[in-house]
Amino acid sequence: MITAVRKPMEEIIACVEPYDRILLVGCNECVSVCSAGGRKEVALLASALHMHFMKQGKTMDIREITLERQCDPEYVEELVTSVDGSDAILSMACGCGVQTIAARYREKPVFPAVNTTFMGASERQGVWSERCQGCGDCVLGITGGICPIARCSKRLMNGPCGGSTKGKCEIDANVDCAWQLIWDRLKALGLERRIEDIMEAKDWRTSRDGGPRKIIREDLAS
Amino acid sequence: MNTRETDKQSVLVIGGGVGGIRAALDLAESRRDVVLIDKSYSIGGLMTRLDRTFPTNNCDLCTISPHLSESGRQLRLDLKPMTVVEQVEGQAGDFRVTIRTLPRYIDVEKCTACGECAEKFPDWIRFTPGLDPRAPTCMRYPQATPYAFSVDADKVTDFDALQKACKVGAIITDDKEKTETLSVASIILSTGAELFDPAVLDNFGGGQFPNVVTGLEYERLMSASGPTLGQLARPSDNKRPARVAWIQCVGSRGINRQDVPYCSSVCCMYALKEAIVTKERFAEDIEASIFYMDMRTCGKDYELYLNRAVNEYGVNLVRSRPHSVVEDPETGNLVITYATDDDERHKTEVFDMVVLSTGFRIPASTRELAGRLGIDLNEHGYAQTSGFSPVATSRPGIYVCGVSESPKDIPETMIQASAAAAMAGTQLHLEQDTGAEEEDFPPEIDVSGQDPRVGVFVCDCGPNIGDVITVSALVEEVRSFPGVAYAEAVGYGCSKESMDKMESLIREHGLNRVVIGGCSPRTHETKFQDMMRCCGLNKYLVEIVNIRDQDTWVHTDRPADATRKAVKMLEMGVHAVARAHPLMEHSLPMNQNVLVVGGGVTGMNAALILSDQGFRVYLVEREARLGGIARNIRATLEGDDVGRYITELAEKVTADQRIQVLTQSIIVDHKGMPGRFTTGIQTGPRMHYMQIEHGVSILATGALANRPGQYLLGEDDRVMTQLDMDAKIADDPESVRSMEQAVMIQCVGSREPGNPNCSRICCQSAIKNALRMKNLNPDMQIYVLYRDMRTYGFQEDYYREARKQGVKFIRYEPERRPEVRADKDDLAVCVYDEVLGRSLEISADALVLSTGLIADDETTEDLSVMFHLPRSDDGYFLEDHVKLRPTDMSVRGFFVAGTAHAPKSIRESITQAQAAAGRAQTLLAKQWINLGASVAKVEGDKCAACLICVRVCPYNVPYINAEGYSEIDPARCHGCGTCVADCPARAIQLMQYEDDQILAKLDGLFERMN
Amino acid sequence: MTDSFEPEIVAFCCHYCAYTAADMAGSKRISYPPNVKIIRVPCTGKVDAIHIMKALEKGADGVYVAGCLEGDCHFKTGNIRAAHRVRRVQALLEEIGVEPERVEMITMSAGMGERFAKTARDFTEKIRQLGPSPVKTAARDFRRRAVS
Amino acid sequence: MKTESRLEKVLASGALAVTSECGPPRGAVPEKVKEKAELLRGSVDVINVTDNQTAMVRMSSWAAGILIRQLGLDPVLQMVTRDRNRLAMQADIIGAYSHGINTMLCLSGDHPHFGDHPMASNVYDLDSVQLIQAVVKMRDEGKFQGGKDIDHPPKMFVGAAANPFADPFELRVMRLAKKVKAGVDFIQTQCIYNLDKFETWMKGVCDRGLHEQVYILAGITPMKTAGMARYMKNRVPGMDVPDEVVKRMESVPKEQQPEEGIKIAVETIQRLKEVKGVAGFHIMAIEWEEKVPEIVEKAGLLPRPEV
Repeated sequence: MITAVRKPMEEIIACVEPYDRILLVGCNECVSVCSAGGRKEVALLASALHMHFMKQGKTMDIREITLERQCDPEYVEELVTSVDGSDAILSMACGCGVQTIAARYREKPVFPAVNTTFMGASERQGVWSERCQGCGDCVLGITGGICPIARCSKRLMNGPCGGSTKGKCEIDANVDCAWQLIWDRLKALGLERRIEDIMEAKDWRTSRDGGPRKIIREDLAS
Repeated sequence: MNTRETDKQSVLVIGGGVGGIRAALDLAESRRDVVLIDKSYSIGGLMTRLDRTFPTNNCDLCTISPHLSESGRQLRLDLKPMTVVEQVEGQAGDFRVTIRTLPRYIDVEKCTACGECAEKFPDWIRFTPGLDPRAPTCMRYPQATPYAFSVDADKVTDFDALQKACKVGAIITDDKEKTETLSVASIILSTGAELFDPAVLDNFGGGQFPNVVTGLEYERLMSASGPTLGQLARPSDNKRPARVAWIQCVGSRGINRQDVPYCSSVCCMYALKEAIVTKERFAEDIEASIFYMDMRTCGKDYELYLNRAVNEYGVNLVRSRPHSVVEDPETGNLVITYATDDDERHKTEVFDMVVLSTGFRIPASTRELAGRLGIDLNEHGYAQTSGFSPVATSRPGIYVCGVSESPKDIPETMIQASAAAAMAGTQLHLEQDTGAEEEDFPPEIDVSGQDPRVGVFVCDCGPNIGDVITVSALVEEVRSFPGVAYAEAVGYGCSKESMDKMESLIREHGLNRVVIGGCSPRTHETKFQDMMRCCGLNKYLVEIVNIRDQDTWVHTDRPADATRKAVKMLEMGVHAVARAHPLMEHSLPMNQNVLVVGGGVTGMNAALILSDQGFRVYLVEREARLGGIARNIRATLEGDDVGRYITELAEKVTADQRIQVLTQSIIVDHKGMPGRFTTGIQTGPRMHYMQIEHGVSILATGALANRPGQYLLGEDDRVMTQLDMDAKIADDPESVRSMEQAVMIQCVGSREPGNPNCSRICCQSAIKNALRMKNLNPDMQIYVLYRDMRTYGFQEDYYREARKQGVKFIRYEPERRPEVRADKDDLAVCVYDEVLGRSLEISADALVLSTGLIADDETTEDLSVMFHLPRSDDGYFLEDHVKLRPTDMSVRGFFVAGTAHAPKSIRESITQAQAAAGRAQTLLAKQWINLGASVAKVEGDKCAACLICVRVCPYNVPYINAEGYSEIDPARCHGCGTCVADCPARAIQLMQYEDDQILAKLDGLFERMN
Repeated sequence: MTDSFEPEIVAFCCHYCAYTAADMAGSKRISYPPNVKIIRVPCTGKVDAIHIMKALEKGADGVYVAGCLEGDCHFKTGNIRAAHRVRRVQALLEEIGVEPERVEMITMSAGMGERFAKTARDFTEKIRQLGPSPVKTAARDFRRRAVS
Repeated sequence: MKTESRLEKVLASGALAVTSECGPPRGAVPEKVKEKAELLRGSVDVINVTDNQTAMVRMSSWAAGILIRQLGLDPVLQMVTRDRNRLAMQADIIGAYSHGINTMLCLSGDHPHFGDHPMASNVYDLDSVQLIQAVVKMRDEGKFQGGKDIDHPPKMFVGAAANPFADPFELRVMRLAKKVKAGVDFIQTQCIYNLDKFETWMKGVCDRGLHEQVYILAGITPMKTAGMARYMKNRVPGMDVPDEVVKRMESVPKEQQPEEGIKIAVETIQRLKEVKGVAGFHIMAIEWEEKVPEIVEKAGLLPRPEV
């Protein structure tokens, strides 16, 4: 899941201030699940903006819509009638959703209301942690199901470093040392010797370093 | 099943304390008519006077209120306060009972509890009886049932004036004592007991020094609704005490003239509770000391409570029976003189307050009543029952529960009450649920698509509303609200006349929504909902606006403000009701079969009662034969023959046509919802798989005899458990007779890390075996090494007897456990005697270890996973509410009984088996289960399947269904709305409290204001 | 005009404790300011952050959520959830320059009629000191300007 | 001999090697580098030049290394993988080697979180093991990471760090083995205070015969004050300072604490000299370089061999 957190109100207010009619768009996918941009957050943000502008003596017209998924053009198409009556669009989706809207409605300014943070998993109610960096070449099969790229602060491929203390990372005692986890897991699997296999220097072309990536499934795309 | 004459017979419950209420409710819910009488003006008994209850330290009012208001509403329950039994004739199944009701001078039906009479004539009116030292008009608790006043005729000097003061005409000046004769199939005695008045003792200053109070008085001092409004202050100077002492066993476990010999069973826990709450709620630095003889915390998880009191709260325990309490007249402080085991010299200590932990006493009135009922009392004045029929009195058809039977705490009372209800119910034909009660109402009008036509009816409740605001002007203003089709003032809205008038107005004006401006929906919603149904309208289309309790009563001196507020409140109500829509109450057809898991004493008893009531029972037992752990027990402390009892019980069960016994069987899967469960079982030596369908389940899987590898158990033949000794005495008395010296060690494998709780049964087992060994060989020297002797209730008699016969009791501390040394010729136990202050070495022919019970962890774990039931930390099943629902489990339709719940004796297990059978009948008595309408509902297409509802639900109800969205089973939803408020997709609504209804209230409040 | 300012206050009260306590205050005739209007909910766990925000947006000067004492929630933990939500709304209000003190979580038991009344008094007094909600005043001033 | 490295020669001679380090200045002050290096002349064989130590910007290690080389002393180029990708690192290696730097130490480096540029991007294109592999490949195969041949490959004597005290301890020998497998020539360890634990580790190392495949230089850091001992014990990740050491520092008056610290360092060296597999000492006297000669002398490691 992609996780996000709402931007500070000050920043959001600065974006929408010049306008009178705002279309506030939520997304019912990842950002709903991480409670950053679903219907609930849309309503809360709308209410907060209303109040802020009422304080300024301004009546802000805010229309709330939450789409099933903001990163698909068909869903984004549903906004077509509402967009006309708005001066600007405020999106609570991740960056993918914001860009899909921006691409479709070129004549309207689009602002993000959340900061897209990471691809993560939920540890428990209200706690999400980074789990994947989308490197494009998954190594989880040899690291016991724990990703050193996403979860080691130094993304060491041959850890742990000398800062691993009592299972925690040297940068923060609340962060697990990924290599401790990998080691524990390999031990549990009876694969201790694997830790001595050198992971060769990674080819980062499959990652962001290779330029913006795209997947084309010929069978589906045609 | 016996066929019995069914001339509209009922069960008579005498005494309206928690036990009586529970028994009456159980009977009413299982479709038996019941008459609940109490000599007092309103029901509730002792519990409503407590501040908070252990072990949760919860506030009682919140937990008991549903019980009390429930009892006011039950159709089959006839509540008769101020009523006593005169005479009982006839026999079980056919008693004729004459009862006498004292005049109340107030018509309960008409009284609205407005308080007008009490306001004018405070001396003449009783709202609540009791020990409360405040004015008699005070409300002891807000949920008083019946919700009405009563008149103290002796004090009234002018009945006419009183009559004029009551605007509803509820005063009956010529009210007379009434006598009537009831046709009764069975009777439950639950009159409870009094608490000992320590004023008769001369050494503790009770009733003499102001700062010496009883435990109950102390509860009142702590209580938010007590005389000091929750400010703990000592009586002499209203200052908060800094040092408080409790003295245990005041008037109990004694041999002096004023003492009773038995143990009152509850005082240790309540003293601990009071000490904890004192520190927790008032000030951590208040010093709390408890002077005690034995700390008897042998209930479920009570030992943990004791540990918490000592370790977390720093409650100071002093093992000593103090000699005296003397007051320093200057300061009002109290000096306690006492001596301890390790130091016989008298010590003194000064306290600001002393609390006397007084126990139960049977009042003389109960002895009289017993005479009229024709039942035997034991030597202590409690109802005599037999070992294997714990709630049956000496007279067939008359049952007993609660403290009338023996001293006990609230959960045990609740268990026994349900048991008594079940047994009393067996005397009465179980009526088939024909749904007749439902059919009194006309068919519901379909209001969908209709624009709201709201009718507003405003009560004046006499002066209660009418004197503060001008109702007619209010109504005038309401008429202008959008959506209001009709508005009218209706005087006393809840009077019969007004209700009739409203009904016809609703019909006449084609109203499809109603707002009542009157009193609290907590007390009157049901009444007006019924009115709606009479009009053919869904009961959820009415909104009650609480103008009386929350406006005119509290703004009496500001009529203009009160009027403005009433307008706003009504406007909120009108807006909200306009958004209301008809709701369906969920109901399910009830499967009438019962699954009983576990074929021990508990399971067999539950199965037999339910089979006797006509239900099909599947009794699943893991072993090849029935009987469970009790097969290893030969006799009880009271001397009953357990072996014969089990054999007879098993024969009865096996012969019963309606009970299908499945031995060598285990449960392998389970699905369904309350009332419609399907459980998979593998049965027989070949593990044949079968599925059974059942409506309720009773878990009676028992516990295991503990055999920890301590003190050479299992290594040396001379070392054995109490169970082993029990068998040896019965099977090989000669070898026991030849013993010259025997040692018993208590708390082996209990009350220690790993198994911190008390096993409850070991002290009585030890006493039982010691007495039987003495019986075989009076010269035998028996030493019992113990930590606390926990012979609660009447077991104290046997403990005293054992001491009398020369059994020696030596206390040890867990830090200095006894040690055992053995060689071929000699077995010796070395123990440090805390009293003598030195070590003793005792050689023994037998070392008997009191090893108690441990949870059958594997079984309870498997079943808890399969049935989604919680367990306690030590592996016993966890009941739904440790205080008030000790037999019900958190999943509706599941009940727990016997040692699967907690360690307990055979007798206690039988009681809970009966209780479980009784509780099961409250569901089985109905063909349909009404699940209410206030449940959370998911809009699937909005759901993001985020799992938040799944995680926040306190009852683990929501789940993600096969279609990939959250689903909430209305049968299991409790209707709290937590998932609704946390849903990030706003995909869930709580029926009856939907978002647009709440927002509409805000609109109603603010719309015309801005 | 602040001299005669009478705040509008919404109290979301749970059925089992706070609402019962309010009735108790009534039975005991303990007076409290009429500014407080009660909305009954089954449990404070049902009180949505949006309800609180909307109350302020629509014109409330203060909102409090009143539930059972900690550990006494009839539905186990609803009051704790509510307390978390109240804190979250407070933070959001702070971000838009509305005093977070306008929103509060309060707990009491059913028998605490006295406490209910005292809470109503204290909260009303607090809001009176804070003055009218900035949301409301600006909107009203604006309307007035627009009219003139 | 794989290289021209002075360190390799000393180690090959069988003598106990002595290395020390010098942290470059936080400014364009080449004199500082030279001053510090001069303090060590004659007392040590080679001088490590740290690379943006503790994630703080300093003069680059290769530039400072060249300054030291110009004095006729032998620098060890420390290189962390935190700040540069493999393009930059290979370029720097060739550049340094062109100026006569023939010994280097491959490290991953402290996380930027600890330094004064926590906002900096955290590169880690390679980790330390992969850097060892890269340098060895440059030297032995004459190839860049991209596979192309190097015109005059740099012949670096390759070192790496080892921390015998970090968690999980059971992994510490294995991790050394991994570096050996990657082709490392010498190891400089984390500062040693817990001698028992170090010896346990060394035993594990010797049991696997790793001491025969790599030279292990035991890390020594003299403590100046009891406060420093406490700080290292409690605040520095991966540092193991036993209570006795802290107590010993605390037991002497403040003014005598530096002397006590040096005494401990000397005693440590003396004890470790006897430990199988220890091939020398790496003395890290942080901002206290002037004391290195004293320690080396008192530990009986003088004179340094001529090679």
